[in-house]
Amino acid sequence: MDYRIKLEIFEGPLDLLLYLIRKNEIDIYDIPISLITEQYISYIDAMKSLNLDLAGEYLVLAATLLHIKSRMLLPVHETEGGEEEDDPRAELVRQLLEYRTFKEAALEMERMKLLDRDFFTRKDTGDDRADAGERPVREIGVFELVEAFQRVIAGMGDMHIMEMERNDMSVSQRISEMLDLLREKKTLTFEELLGMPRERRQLVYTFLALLELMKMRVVRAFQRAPYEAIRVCVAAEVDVGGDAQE
Amino acid sequence: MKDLKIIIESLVYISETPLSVNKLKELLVDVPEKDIREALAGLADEYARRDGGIFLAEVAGGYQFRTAELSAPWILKLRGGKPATLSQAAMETLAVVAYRQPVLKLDIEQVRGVDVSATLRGLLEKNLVRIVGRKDVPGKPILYGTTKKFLEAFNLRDLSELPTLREIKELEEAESLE
Amino acid sequence: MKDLKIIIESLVYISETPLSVNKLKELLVDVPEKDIREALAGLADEYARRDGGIFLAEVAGGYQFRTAELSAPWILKLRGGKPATLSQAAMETLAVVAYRQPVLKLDIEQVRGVDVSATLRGLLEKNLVRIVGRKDVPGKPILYGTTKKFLEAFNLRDLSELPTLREIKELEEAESLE
Repeated sequence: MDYRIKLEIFEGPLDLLLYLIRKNEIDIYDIPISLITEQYISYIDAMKSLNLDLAGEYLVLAATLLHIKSRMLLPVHETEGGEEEDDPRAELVRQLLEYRTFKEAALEMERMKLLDRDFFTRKDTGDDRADAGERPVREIGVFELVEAFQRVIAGMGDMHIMEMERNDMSVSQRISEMLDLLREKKTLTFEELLGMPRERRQLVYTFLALLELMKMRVVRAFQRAPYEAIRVCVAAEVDVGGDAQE
Repeated sequence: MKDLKIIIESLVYISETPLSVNKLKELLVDVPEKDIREALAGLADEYARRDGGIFLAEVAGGYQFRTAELSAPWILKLRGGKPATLSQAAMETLAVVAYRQPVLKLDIEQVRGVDVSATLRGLLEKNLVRIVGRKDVPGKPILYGTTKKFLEAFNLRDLSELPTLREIKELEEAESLE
Repeated sequence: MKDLKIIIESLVYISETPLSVNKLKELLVDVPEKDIREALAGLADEYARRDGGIFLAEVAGGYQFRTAELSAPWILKLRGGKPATLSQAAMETLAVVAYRQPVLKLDIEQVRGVDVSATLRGLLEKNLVRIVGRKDVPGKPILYGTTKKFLEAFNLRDLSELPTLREIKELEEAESLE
C-alpha cells in the first residue's frame, strides 16, 4: 500500500530517481550508484507486483543504472594526458539536474496567478451575440485546422485516409507556388520551372506538381518547334478568377 | 465589510447577464439582503461620481456594467473591425481545401457529406480560399486552393508547415496510455 | 483630454482579449501614442490604488480587466465550474515549452524522461501551446511554443517575465564552459 500511494505521484523515472536521492539525502553530484540502483529496482518490482502499468521508460532507466554500476566497478584508467576518464554518472547527473530545473519551474508556475483559478476576465457578450462560438481567423491555430480535418475524415474508411496521406503536402505546395508564379509571369519555360528548386527532393516535387497540373489541364505545356524550349502557361480557357479574390 | 463590496463588484463584472440581488443572496449565503443592496448602491454611486468609461447600471432586474455613452462610436469601430470569424463548417471545409488542394467542390462535398456552396463562398469572400483553375473534364469544374492570406492567418510560412495527419495521430495514440 | 481616458477605459472593458496600444492607435486615429500610454498607465494606477473588485492589468502585449483574487471562490460558485488546473505532467511539459521554445517533442521527452504526446495534445487543445514551425533538419519535425493565451493565463506581460530560475542559470553557465 505504501508503494502505491507514492508511485502515483511520480511523473516518470527521473522523478522517481530524484525522490530516492532526496529521501536518502544524497549529494546529486556524487550518487552512490549501487544503493540507488538497488532501491530503484525494488520500486519497479513493487510496481510490477501491484500490476501497475509500467511505462517502458522506467525499465530503460533501470538498464542505464545497471550499466553505470558495472562501469563504476571497472578500474579507473588514466588517459594519456593524465586526465581522469569521464565519470560514468556524468550524463545521468546532467539529465537529473535538467529535469529538476524544469520540475521546479513547473512548481514555480503553479504558484503564479492563474486565469480561471485566481482571476477571471469577462467575455464580450455585447450586442453581437451572433458571433458566439466563432473565433477570429487570426487567433485560430494550425492545430484547430488539423482537428477540423480529422473530424471530417473520422467517418471515412481507411482506404480514403490512405489516399489522403499520399496526397503529399509538398506537391500541393509546389502546385500553389507554381500557379502563383505562372499568373505573374504568364509563361515560363520548363527549365525555368524545374530550375527553381534548390534541392533534389524539391525537383521531384516540382515535376510531380507539374504533371498533376497538366493532367488536370490547369496548365498547358507547348513547344513552337522541335528542340525549342518547352513553355508552360496557365491553360487559356481557364477563367482564372483569382484576381477578384486577391 | 469592505470585502463584500469587492466580491460583489467582481461578480457583477464577470456575470454574463445582469446580476440580480436574489442571485447574489444565493451566492453569499449568510449576507443580509440589506448589506448586498447597500454595497450595490455604493458601487453604482461611486462609478457615477467618478464619471469614467464604465458605469454600474441597474437593468432588467439586476446590475450590470455599462460603457459610457460617449464611447459608443469607438466601441462600434472596435467590434466592426473584428477579424473575420469562421464557423465549424467553414473550418472543416477550409481544412479539406488546405490538405487536398487543388480540389473540386464535388470532392469537398464527398468528404464532408454536405453541400458546401455557402461555406465555400464565405471562404472565397474572406480570401482564405481561391479559384486556382478548372479541371479539364466535361463541365470544366472549378478547382479550389488556399491563398497567401490563409498562410498569414494561420501563421504558416508555406503549406509544408501544415502538420501531417500522421504527426497528429502520434500525439493521439499515446493518450490511451496515460 | 479627459474623454480619451473614458473612451480607452470603455474599449478595454469591452474587448475580449488584452487590448494592445497598437490596436488603440488604430482605433483612435489622431491620438499620439504617448497620450494613449499615459491614459492606460493612469487607469491602471487608479484601479490599483482603489483596490476594489477589478484591476487593469498589462498582459500579453495589451491591457485587460481582471478580477480581484479574493473574489475567486465566489466567481467559481457563480460559474458553477471547477477552477482551471493543470496536472503536474502538463505543468512540467508547459514549463519546458515555455523556457525552451521553439522546442521539439523529442527535446521535451528527453528532459522529462517520459512520452509527452498526450500532455502536449492537451496543451494544444487548451491553446496554451501552439505549433510554431518546423525544424530544418531531416524529417522536418514540428516545433512547439507558447501562445498569447499562455501569457494571458499566467498573467505575464511577455516571456521575459517568466521567473528566472537559479538552476537554469547554472545550466547555461556550465554549458558555456564546455
